[in-house]
Amino acid sequence: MNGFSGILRRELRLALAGGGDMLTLVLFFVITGALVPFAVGPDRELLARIAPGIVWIAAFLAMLMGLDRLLRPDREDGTLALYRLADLPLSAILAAKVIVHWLTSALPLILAAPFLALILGMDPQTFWRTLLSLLLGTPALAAFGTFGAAVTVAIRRGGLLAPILIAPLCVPVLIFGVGAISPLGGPDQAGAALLLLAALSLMACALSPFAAAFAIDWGEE
Amino acid sequence: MNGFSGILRRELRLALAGGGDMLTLVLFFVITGALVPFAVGPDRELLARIAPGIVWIAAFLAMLMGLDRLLRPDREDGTLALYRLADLPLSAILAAKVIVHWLTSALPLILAAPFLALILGMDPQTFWRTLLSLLLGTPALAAFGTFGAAVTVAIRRGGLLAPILIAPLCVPVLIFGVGAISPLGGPDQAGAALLLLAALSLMACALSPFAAAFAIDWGEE
Amino acid sequence: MSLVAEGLACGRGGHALAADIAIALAPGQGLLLRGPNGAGKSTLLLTLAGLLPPLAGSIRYAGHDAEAGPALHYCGHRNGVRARLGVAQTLDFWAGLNGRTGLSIAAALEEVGLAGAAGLDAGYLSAGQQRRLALARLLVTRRPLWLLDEPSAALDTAGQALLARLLADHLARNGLAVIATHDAIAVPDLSVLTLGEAA
Amino acid sequence: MSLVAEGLACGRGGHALAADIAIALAPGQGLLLRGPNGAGKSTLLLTLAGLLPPLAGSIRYAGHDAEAGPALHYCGHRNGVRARLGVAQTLDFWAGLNGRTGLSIAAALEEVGLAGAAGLDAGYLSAGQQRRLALARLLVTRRPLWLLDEPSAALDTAGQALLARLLADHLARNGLAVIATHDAIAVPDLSVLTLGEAA
Amino acid sequence: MTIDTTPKMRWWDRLAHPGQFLAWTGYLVWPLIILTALLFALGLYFAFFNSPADYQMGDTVRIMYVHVPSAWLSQFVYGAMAVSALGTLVWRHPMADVSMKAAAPLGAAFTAMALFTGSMWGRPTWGTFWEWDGRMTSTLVLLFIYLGIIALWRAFDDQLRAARVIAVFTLVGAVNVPIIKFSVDWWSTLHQPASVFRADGPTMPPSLLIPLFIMFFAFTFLFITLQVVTMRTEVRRRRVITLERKAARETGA
Ligand code: HEM
Ligand SMILES: Nc1ncnc2c1ncn2[C@@H]1O[C@H](COP(=O)(O)OP(=O)(O)OP(=O)(O)O)[C@@H](O)[C@H]1O
Ligand SMILES: Nc1ncnc2c1ncn2[C@@H]1O[C@H](COP(=O)(O)OP(=O)(O)OP(=O)(O)O)[C@@H](O)[C@H]1O
Ligand SMILES: [Mg+2]
Ligand SMILES: [Mg+2]
Repeated sequence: MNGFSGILRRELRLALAGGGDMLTLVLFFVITGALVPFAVGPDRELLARIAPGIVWIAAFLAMLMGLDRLLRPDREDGTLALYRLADLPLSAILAAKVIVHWLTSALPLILAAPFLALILGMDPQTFWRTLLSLLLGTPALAAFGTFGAAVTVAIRRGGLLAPILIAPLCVPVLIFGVGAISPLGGPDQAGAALLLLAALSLMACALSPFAAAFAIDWGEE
Repeated sequence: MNGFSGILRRELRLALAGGGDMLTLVLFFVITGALVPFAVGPDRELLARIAPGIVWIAAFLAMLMGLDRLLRPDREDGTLALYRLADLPLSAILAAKVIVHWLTSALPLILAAPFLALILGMDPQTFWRTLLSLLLGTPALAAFGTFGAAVTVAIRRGGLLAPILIAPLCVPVLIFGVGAISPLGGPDQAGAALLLLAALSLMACALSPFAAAFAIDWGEE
Repeated sequence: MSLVAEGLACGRGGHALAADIAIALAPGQGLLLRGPNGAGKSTLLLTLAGLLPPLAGSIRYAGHDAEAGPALHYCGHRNGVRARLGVAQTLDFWAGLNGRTGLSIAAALEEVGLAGAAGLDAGYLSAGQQRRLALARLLVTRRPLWLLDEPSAALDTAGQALLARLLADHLARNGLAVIATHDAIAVPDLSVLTLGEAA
Repeated sequence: MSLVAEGLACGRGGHALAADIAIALAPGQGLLLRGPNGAGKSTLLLTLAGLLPPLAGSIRYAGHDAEAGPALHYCGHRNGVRARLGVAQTLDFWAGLNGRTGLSIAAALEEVGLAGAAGLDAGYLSAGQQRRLALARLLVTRRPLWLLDEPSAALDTAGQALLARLLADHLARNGLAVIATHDAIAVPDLSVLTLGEAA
Repeated sequence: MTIDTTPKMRWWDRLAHPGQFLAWTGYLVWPLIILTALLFALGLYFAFFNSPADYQMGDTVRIMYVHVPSAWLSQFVYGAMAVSALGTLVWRHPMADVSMKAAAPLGAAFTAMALFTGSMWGRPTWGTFWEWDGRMTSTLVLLFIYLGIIALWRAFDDQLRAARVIAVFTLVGAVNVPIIKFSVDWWSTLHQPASVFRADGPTMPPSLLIPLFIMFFAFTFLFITLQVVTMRTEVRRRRVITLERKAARETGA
């Protein structure tokens, strides 16, 4: 476990010290969301109606965009090869990566979400539900994303490829995530969507480290 | 002029031969747009209303995402340093880059736009107006984007930074672009928006190669 | 522990670069890999490390207890050193990940001559210093087999001497080593395997 | 044309690596830069090329008509060769960009021994062949000053001879050259400037 | 072609040489702090005790004394940054780099403050925290630009190179900000009736204007003080980095 927490520490240290990556991601999230009113017009009612969807899509895109920095730097400086020879199994290392990815790209977005909610004119109740659904749903995005990064890490210019590959896989997360906020079928439906979201996140987090480890072991060198 | 057309030829050849970059971008565009119905719910009327905005935002994001491949490969293999010693001035080379960026990332999106319009249930008239506004507005995005790529080319892991920097500067393009489509202020306003869009594109295309050349000359090595 | 490889073929993308290689290393023995550029030295090392699948043949680590963790250290062209992490932090990270079965962090840094730079950002290190840091990684976790790819690259004369001393120590402690290099390594009694002679 | 640099200091990020350098090259003269790793040889070449600003001092290219385009060719570690472009296409591109004032494409490829590979994808070339292609770029556009950074890297013996021949030709045609290298270059009468001796 | 960079020491070079700068601004910091504190004390006294509550907005009008100066500074700081950028590009002055770098977070902070106080004010006066009004929207975009510049500074390892590139970007931004402002105004007047929620400047009674002006000066001096302090920290930080790198170079290898 020493190695596991070591990875968490190292990655968090890099993320906090490192080159404003987290700031860039949060900015991407907020800017993407804030662009929408320019595109659909500053109609308060319309905006409030689509606001949860916008927040989710912006979070979705931002998390996908952050994928490139998850494994590629490790591959480029040779760390990834060493991970494969570490005492800790590769899947445990990748589980740590999932956690770190969530902490460094989902958590900042969730913290920045109130700002976006404010300018999109979300009402407080919807806002809390959005926050809850983001909290439950983003782990699945982090897990799927780590898998996507692992699949594309061996490709030299794979920058946009991981998002493209992963986006279709993540559509259910988006559907349940938004479903948990604006319950067209009433509160029952919203509860069901939240449960499904949590189940999806749990399953994805449990399985993706193994799938990602496979992808790296088979694809590397 | 020989060198200028040489650059155009080279870049187009690379883009066409090269690794499905263009396909990835188009997929990103379509997927981003297609995610929206999942996020805001399948309400046809609502979708049709926000469709032009969505197409514009998706195009906007896709063009920003394509920035990373514009100058970075040239820098990494040493071509950029040689460009600075070429007979052709750097600004002319960058003007060629603007054109190529438009041809390889805006044009494919415009060609793929009908598909997205179909998914979002746009009516034909709006669709043609959207196409026209994309045609007039994307050159400005290409020009600003080239400038953003030039500013961040010296940074090793600058992937998301150029989009972040450029997006706020491109807000006017988005505003006039959408303004030219859904003329809430009547056809007069739409005409004005189109004119402003064209003016913006012209100005951006004329000035950005010089600004980008400055940024490269001052920031390199 | 001893290493035995028989009928080994290695290569990239299904294309064999070197075939029918036989290696037998007893405890305390070192092997130098030599050969022209592109002969497949690096590829062979990666195959021995298990990072590339062998195209044919077998590799056995006799007498190694699999429970005790991986049998080998690989040290390639890329040092796995990241800017914005401290020198001691980097080493501590690897020690935690691989197991603290060797020297302490401070002792290892002292050994490779980086004691003065312990608190520095590893990104400020010159190429030679980064290579020393990579060597220190081999010291904090004890593993019987060292696979070194051009370990002397970027090292100056003092660094070369350091490398030879570390290697001699390791072999004296019944370790094994396979080293691909173009340079001379001042360690006595290394056997030599030359690849790609025909090419 | 002749090159005169006086009191030149060059460095990275405001930190001077080499200071007070004086260079005077008359037509037909070549200069070898020598020195240990990190002495600043590559940095000096970049400064001479105008790609890095000098920290102090002046560089003059006397007798060069600025109308005729840049006075120099720079050939660095990275070859500017891109996969998915043909060999002849690559060369043609550079000729178009820099001006076709030298050999024809075919003649230049012939000269560097790549005539057979003209139609190949440049990404398939080995490192040595890519370096030859980079040298061919110097032949298709005639410029008086050549700045070469480790030109012999990755070249085999035949390649080294080729390089020496090209250099001798260039100097014989009243060209100038500054070459940073660790290898021996078989061209007579090169003057030598050694950097970083004190360090 | 001649490149001549023999250093010519002009008086402003000497005054703004990093070492000299630390020396003479050392005498300036405390007086600036005291002046700023006095101005704030005076301004806040006027604002809270010596100005009338608005007949419509009540006591919330007092937010104005923070909101308007910070909104004003959000633009002023960009101007200061653009001038510093010119200093970097035209005179290649190291202190201009430092000034540019110091101003970015300050500008972002003032802009954020304008947004925050504005929306705090908006809640009681027009019932919502945010309205896509032209002025507010362009302030928001300005905040994004500031934050982008901060991210850019953080991404560069070599601060000298960073300064020149960011200077170019800052100047392009300076050309663009008016265009953004115009387009946003066009957009929001097009789409919604002009919201008449603010008093017009000139019609303000003097009892409001005087404290407002004092607060203007207080905020401006706050900016100047913070700018000087941040620049001093930055100069020192750079020295430490230089020393560290030198140490790394000298530890052998
Ligand atoms: C987040 C919301 C807001 C933002 C971003 C904002 C931004 C600005 C800006 C940029 C200025 C211009 C300063 C100058 O030109 O020097 C300004 C001035 C002003 N604002 Fe706001 N504002 C906001 C909300 C409000 C609200 C809610 C009120 C009052 C109900 C208000 C009242 C004023 C007044 C009275 C002035 C000064 C008079 C003038 O220049 O016309 N603002 N604000
Ligand atoms: N990642 C890779 N993918 C595919 N082929 C590769 C890769 N790396 C190297 N090769 C090819 O494999 C061959 C052998 O490379 P290898 O690195 O094993 O040679 P080497 O003997 O170590 O040479 P050197 O002395 O230059 O280190 C070369 O022809 C090279 O082109
Ligand atoms: N891009 C860069 N940015 C900042 N510093 C650099 C950069 N490249 C090199 N350096 C530093 O500049 C110093 C000199 O490098 P330079 O490449 O000029 O040395 P060199 O004499 O060419 O060495 P070599 O023989 O290894 O080629 C080194 O200490 C290096 O760390
Ligand atoms: Mg090798
Ligand atoms: Mg060099």
